[in-house]
Amino acid sequence: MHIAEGFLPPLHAAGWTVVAAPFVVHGAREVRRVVTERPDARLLLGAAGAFTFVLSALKLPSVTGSSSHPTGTGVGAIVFRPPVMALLGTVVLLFQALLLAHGGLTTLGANVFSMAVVGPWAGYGCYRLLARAPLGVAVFVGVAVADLATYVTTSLQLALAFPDPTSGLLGALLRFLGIFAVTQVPLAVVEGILGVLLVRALRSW
Amino acid sequence: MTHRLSRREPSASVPLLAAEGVHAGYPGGPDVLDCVSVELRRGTRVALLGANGSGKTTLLRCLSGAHRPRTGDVLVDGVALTHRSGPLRAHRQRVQLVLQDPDDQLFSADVRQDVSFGPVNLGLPDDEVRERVASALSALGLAHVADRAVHQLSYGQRKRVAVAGAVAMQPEVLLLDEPTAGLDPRGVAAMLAALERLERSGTTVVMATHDVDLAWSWADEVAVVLDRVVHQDVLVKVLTDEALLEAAGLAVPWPVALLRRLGREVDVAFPPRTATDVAALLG
Amino acid sequence: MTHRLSRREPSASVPLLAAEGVHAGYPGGPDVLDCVSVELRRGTRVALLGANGSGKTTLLRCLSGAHRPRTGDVLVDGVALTHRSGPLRAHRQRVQLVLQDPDDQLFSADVRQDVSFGPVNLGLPDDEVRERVASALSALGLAHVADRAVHQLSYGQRKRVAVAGAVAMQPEVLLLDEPTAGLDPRGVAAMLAALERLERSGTTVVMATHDVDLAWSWADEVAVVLDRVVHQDVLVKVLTDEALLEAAGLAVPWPVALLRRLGREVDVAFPPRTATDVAALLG
Amino acid sequence: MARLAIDDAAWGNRWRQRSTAEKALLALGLLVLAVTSREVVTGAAVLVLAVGCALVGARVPWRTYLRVVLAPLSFVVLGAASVAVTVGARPDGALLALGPVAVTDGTLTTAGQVLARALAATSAMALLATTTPVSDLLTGMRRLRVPEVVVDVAEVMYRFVFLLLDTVATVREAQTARLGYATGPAARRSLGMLGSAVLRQAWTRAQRLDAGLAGRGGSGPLRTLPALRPVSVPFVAVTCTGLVALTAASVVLA
Repeated sequence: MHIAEGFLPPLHAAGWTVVAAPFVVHGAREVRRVVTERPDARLLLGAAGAFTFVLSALKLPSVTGSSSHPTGTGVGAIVFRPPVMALLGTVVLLFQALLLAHGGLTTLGANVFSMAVVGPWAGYGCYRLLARAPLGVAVFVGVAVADLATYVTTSLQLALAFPDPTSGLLGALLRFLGIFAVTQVPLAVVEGILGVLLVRALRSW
Repeated sequence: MTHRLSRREPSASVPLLAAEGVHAGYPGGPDVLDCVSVELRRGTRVALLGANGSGKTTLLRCLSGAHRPRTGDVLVDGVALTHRSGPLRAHRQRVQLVLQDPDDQLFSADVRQDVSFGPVNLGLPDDEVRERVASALSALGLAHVADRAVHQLSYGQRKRVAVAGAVAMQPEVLLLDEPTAGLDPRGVAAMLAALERLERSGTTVVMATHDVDLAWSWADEVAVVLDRVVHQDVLVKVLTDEALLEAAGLAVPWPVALLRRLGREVDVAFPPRTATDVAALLG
Repeated sequence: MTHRLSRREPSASVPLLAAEGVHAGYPGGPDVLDCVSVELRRGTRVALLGANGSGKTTLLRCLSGAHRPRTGDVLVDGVALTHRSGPLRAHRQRVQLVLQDPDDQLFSADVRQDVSFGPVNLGLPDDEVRERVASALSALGLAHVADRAVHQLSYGQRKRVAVAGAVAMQPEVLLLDEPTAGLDPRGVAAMLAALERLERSGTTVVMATHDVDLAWSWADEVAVVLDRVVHQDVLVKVLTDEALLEAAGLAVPWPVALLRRLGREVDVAFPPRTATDVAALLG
Repeated sequence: MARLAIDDAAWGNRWRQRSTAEKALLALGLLVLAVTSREVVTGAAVLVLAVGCALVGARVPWRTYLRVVLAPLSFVVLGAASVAVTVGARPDGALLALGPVAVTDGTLTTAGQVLARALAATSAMALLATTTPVSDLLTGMRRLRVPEVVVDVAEVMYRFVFLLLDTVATVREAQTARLGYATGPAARRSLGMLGSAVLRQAWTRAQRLDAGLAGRGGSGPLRTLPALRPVSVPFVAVTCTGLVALTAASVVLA
């Protein structure tokens, strides 16, 4: 779920950029470390980022809503780990804004925080916590949680920007959660299932 | 343009698969095909010739149901295909298209699993799936690699696995896009031998290629894609038309080029397809 | 085996690039090349022929310095290449390899930037880089697409961009792996025209292919890879040896096949390369 | 190969040969103005300028440009609709009320402002996206000292996106032909296989590219020389003047 260009007030846009920045810088450092160890990692990471972009551009059948694309970052976090995903996710979000007009430049910070930081970490955390569970369960929960965490974070970002005049922050949060639940909850389930099928197919290679 | 409407002979029989007045293109772009008609008859080997980017693949995709023409019809046994899920599903069981690059078409880890993809989706019982996979693999000369991983196979074998995946659907028409491109002579021979086995079991094979020598040695009829239209006729009529081939960016088959330079006519009924044929003619 | 040591003529001159007793393979695997020797002379067109998987590409990679032989030497002007960074760097300036699939060598979406990669790595000043990029693009007939994206180009154009990337290094030897595979006749003609321009400016061109007809019409010498060894000789000697070609999984060029069937010998000094040549011979 | 409409416009418009700095100054200047100004008039001015520059100046196909501006429509409309209502105890002076949901003057104004801001900002961003290829922007980032590794990875990503989109299209077509999307369960299974096939393809392509670059200087830093595009002084002067005038006007209006 991408916050559109110009949707957030300037202070919020700037604030989320500041919040997301350390994670992206950490990701960049991690990438630099990996590349120093393995020179061909430049190409492998580029391929991994392109994969995430392409995955997020897939149209899903049988999910409500016109903009039902997977976020791809849950699977990405499980396969490539969250710090790397923070950087790759940032570039993916930049490309989505420039090539597909999904999201935007001023809202890049907010989107990076929800989709490339919170989602991957939450999903990856659940996946690791379920290390003893069957792989399918761990992957499903990991990917679905990554999606749901992203959606909750985005709703929170919107609520902070547009608190309800009467019921305040909480009211606004519930309102945004409610409106976007229609597309985001089924999406999390479908992407979770796809994640399991993808990782299974991958293991059979 | 004179070629477009000429046909070998007025045939009473309805073609197995045909395109009629097809206009086709991609979103936001101009027409790639402009009122194209072709007829594919049961058991007739048709080679679809054209330069890269001429629209050969688009025509195959229209015929297979993968691409919906802007106007015009794709006809199976004379009945126009409607692009709704039921008829499309039925169409796909009768007409299968195999694209050029096998690596984008093989999406399973091992050969058997990939070939079984179609039959499983048809909802066939396990026994029949197994049987179809086994017979498709043996038709393509791949029985000995059935349990190998796809990436362990040679390029030529991977191309044949892609064909086997289509064959397992037991289609009546098999449309092949550049089936021999990138193959060395042994790979070409293995592919052509496999296609002949399929033809003997009743499949009609159509191939798109830009290799005129291959078309000359293989086809009964040729359809050339040029300037968004198609010129279809019997082999010799098309492949001796040097102006047409030149305009289409195609070469002239060497037997034709040689015989022309020697001032000899090419026999329409018995074209000299191989070096041995040509030698017999000249010797 | 008898061919291996035969040479056109005992030449006093030292070849520009050569492999001598090269054994090569991949980690954990057997030798792909087993005591292979080839000689590439300045200005001599050598076609390296072999079936897919025969080791052609490995040999090219050894010659280019990209792959290190297990034993044996790669010689430039008679001096053996040592696989240390300095000498390798110098070697790459003289010998460039272009792979079959352009997408294996193009990393940038910007045509101009991709072609500039080699010259920039050489540490040349910006002006000279720009000059080299422009001249490489124009030599390959790509000046008009310099500002397009790689993903907007046709396969044939991408193949020529990959060659331009090598040409911008201004090598003395250009090694091309299947430069015409997958191209239609127009694409082949554009590629061959570009290669001729490069030869006129002093580059020695070597190509690996499994297209014997192409080799027949183009090469001065042929080196066939068979059973991990290489048989090198002048064009006619190799390509009239049907037993060798058969064993190597290669076809016989059609002029050779035809003349043989007509009981005629092929002239070693003036091979009939085209349909016109053959017709002149027979007419 | 796969193409994207916005990307095609970026590579083929009349401003293609302008320096990235000029185009970024103009588009990002308009973007900042659009986001920071509270005045609807400023937003409208940004919209007109961005649309004019894109369609008249750079000759971007209007369909492509329109598609960019309207792409976020469903999110913007849903979001603004959500901002336009308040939930809870009925506020005073509600224009419209339905159970706990009400619309007030204030919420409506906020929603209107957000809509206007999003539209103006999107049009400014679209100006950059449709006139400047990603390759040029990455070159610009290199100049701005974004770490080399990051730009290298992004450059490879950009190239690979198109390769992989091709793979997706072909795999999907091959699967559809063999009835891979005929039923719900089959479709999910097919998508899973599609994803893994694309990942595998990405991996092998990267490895093959590594081998392919070995002879060109290796897959170390991917240093290249971009085209020389001098900054046009008149363009920058006009842009700066325009931006300053717009800023002044919106400050005065406020």
